[in-house]
Amino acid sequence: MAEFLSLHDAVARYVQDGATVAMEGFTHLIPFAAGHEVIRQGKRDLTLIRMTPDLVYDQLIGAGCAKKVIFSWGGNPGVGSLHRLRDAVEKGWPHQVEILEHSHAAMACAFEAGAAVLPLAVLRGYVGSELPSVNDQIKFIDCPFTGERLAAVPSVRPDVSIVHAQKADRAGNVLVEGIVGVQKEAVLAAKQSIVTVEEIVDDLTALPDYHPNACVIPGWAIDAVAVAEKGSLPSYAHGYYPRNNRFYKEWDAIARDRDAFTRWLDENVHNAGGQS
Amino acid sequence: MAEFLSLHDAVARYVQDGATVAMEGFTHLIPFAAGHEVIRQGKRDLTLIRMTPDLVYDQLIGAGCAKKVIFSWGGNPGVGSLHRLRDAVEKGWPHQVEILEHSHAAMACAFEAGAAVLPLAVLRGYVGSELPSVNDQIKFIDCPFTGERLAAVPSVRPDVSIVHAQKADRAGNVLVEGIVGVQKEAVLAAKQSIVTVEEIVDDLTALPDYHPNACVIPGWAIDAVAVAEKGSLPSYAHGYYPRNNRFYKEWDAIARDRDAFTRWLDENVHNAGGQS
Amino acid sequence: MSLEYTSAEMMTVTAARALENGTTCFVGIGLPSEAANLARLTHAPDVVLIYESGTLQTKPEVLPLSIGDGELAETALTTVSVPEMFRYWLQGGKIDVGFLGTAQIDRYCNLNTTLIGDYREPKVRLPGGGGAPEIATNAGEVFITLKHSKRAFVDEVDFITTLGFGRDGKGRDGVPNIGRGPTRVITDLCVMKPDPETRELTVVSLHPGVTARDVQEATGWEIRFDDALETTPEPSEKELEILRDLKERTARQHAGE
Amino acid sequence: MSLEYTSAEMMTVTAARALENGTTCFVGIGLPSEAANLARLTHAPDVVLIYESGTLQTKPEVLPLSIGDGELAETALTTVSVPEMFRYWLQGGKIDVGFLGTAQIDRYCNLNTTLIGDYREPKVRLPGGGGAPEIATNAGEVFITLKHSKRAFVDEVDFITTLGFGRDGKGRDGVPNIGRGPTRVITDLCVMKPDPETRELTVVSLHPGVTARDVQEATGWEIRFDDALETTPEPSEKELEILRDLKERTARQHAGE
Repeated sequence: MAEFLSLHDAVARYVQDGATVAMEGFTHLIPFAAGHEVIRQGKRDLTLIRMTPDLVYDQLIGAGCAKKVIFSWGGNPGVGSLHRLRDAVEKGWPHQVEILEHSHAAMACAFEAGAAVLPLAVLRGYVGSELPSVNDQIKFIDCPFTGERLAAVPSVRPDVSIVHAQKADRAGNVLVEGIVGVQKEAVLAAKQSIVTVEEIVDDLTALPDYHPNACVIPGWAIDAVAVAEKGSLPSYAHGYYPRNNRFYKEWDAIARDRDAFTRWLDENVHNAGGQS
Repeated sequence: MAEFLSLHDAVARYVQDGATVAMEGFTHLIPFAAGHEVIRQGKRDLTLIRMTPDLVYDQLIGAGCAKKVIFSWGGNPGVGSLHRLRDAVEKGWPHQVEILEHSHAAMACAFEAGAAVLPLAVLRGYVGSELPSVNDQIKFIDCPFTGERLAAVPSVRPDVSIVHAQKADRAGNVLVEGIVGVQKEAVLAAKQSIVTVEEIVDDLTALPDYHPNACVIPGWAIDAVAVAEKGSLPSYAHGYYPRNNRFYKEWDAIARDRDAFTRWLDENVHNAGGQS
Repeated sequence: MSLEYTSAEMMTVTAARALENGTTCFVGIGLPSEAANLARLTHAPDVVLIYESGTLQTKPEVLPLSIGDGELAETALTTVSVPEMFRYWLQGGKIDVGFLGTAQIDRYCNLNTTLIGDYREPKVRLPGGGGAPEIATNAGEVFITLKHSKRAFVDEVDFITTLGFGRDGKGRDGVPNIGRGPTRVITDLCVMKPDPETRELTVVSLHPGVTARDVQEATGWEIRFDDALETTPEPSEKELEILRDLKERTARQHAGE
Repeated sequence: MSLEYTSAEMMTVTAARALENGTTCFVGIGLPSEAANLARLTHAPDVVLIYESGTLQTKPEVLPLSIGDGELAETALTTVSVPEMFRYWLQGGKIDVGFLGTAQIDRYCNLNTTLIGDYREPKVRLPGGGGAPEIATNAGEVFITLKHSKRAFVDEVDFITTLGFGRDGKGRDGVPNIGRGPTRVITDLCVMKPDPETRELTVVSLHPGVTARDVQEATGWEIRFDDALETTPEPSEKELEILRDLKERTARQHAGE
């Protein structure tokens, strides 16, 4: 049953050192405010799961929160590399980070299977790819009906998932609109979940443009709801504010340089206080 | 690419004797008009797939169209038996009909796997049930990661799927709202598909209450679109007309008696002309 | 108490009281749906009712005739696809209680909704499994409600559509990721629970005016009675009023008025 | 013709022309997205563009910087979840053409977007597979577009992220339910196609003003030229105008203006 907490308290309660954490949002609604709160609280040894690590995990990795990253595409979209991820993988700064990589199709299916609480996802995938040679979590099974060889990957079952959404209502029901990614799956697959939202409304179903098949996560399937206005910037919230593409481009220079990154982190995260 | 056809022409072109046909709509939006057209055109030896055969398959079975029925719950909802189905299974009238039965969970997953063009669906199902002893299409696999024994069923891949929906637009894009069941899955899983709709609008995305995550099947994923006003009565169309629960109750007496059924069929289907 | 009520009303009220407020309940059509909605309209306003048609957290004004009446979608928090319902919500472990009816039930709570007689030559063909086989194993626990009769309460079901505790009472032992199974059966005569050790169905409470003999005569095997056999509390005036209103509204609507 | 255009424009226009009207195209970000949208704005108004973010049949006014810019959802027919996108639409066989870029490509059209060097001690860590491994095998066919250079066109890729035709050209032989794989590669110098027999990448068309030697010097193996080597048709004035407008709009928007 969703409890309304401050972002500070939600992260303090549900994100433990050493936990497996999925912060999802496929390009859209990336939970940056929550990621920054995790950095401010100095969480350590996290196994971070995200299809696209994006800037949010680049920042967490650079800040020293990550032990391992599970992902399927680790770039700055349309710009280039994630330099903090690369620096950790290639040079071990601030410390060595283990990686486990999949394809998008496999991770999407693994989130789906996690929401369905199955131990595995089955897909027609990885044919001819060398990814199975570097990821021992990719196996193959034979279909008992056709004999076809199909890929199998373990489902994603995080200790805690954190997503950002547009609205929650007073019962903690959460509305996600636009690019919904694997956010619902991430919440349902996790043992515990935090959802940050742009705003609280009285009753989602009473909204004038409410749709009978809207992507809604009921409050009783969520542990904590926290308000975080503009909580996904520089990512975006459909219907609220656009993606700050300019910042995504500027990030390249910031993240390339350890000092520039450290300064940015101090100014914009550590000393930025957050919304408590 | 969706072609706009009369219901007569769509059925004549895409439903062949001996075909495997899925007419879906979970209680809601059941494609009765299309079912009646199939009866009128005297199609034979069909393998009929539907989670809930409902009155529409009771009528097709009684009319002699079915060779086999694949289903997971074969009753008249809230009323009792499907007497035409029972008469065929128990007494072979008008001829013997083979049945293959699943649970809802398995069939729902089989439609999902069909839409994903996988050969099998995997679920945590049939534990302790004797259904696997009478359905040789239910097998079990061991998860390669956890060793857990899980059920596997073949995916549903019909020759043709027929569904009813609220609206199509001039490009053949179809909007489904309310209880969406396995309709999208049925269309995507099928080699060919017919969608009947209540009405044609100019452009779905220009509708004032259009939702960015609406359940829409694009026209290029459909073969034929046919207008069939009130095409799901006595089932219903969310936003158009309610379920005729009274007729569902009346059906019990009609279907109990072969003569009463035959008369009903003559009056309401064979001699009703259809919408051509 | 001098309230007048039928044994059917007694059954529904007792079944309704079994549902705690705040519970998520996967609701079968018919008696379970009646009981679950009565619970919602009385002591459990925050019970979350989920129907297999995909309607999440629905609050129907009248009882649905089918599992997918328009009323369910119109009053739901949201409606998801049927594959999602079974995968994410039921198998996904989000359901506290599965509430089922049945045609046959046996001493180990196995349910038969498939057929009477032999599978290949059925005497009576019943509707089949529907959602029940996986509701019974994937929900946290299962409540069952049905009318008490020798036809329904049989020593061994002709066919196990849906697992109670198997033909020997051990059908859930050692099975990973399985719910607790049936925890209570509510009829128009009594309340039964599986014995904690043997899993054999045991009468724990008789409805007012019902004797142990009445129950035995309506049961197809020698049924056990708990040592601490209780009398089921009667319905309250308010419960009866709300139930009767609900059923009257429902009858009017289903008649097409 | 006396039109002025850059080799990058030549590449984009040629790549765009490869997409037929009415095709369903799963679009990679960057050069493929630029080409696919130019196709939609010129000769292929009914091309169906699908991005892995879940946006079905989208018509962006400006090029997205990321695979999930708001512009994509706002102009889409509808937006589905990412699992649905990969399961129902890509694996589900609804995609005619997968349009990909890459960091490295080899003579058998295998793609590497994972890393340069050794996996455990990479010289350069690249972004990884993303959607490409399954786009390349589940789409009907694959177009690839990238700038021509010795760094990109290598004899053997350091890592096969995404199957072309395998290290021996036979990687698709006998594999059930697999697409045709790469059918053309478009660069700023030329157009290449896999040899129908050996699958070895073969230059079939040189862009105006480009020599066979230019191509060879930008390729990390001794590349074959088709006997019937053609000259790629030049961009039209209209194509260039539309492309330049599109890129100018895009630059303005991405700069945050």
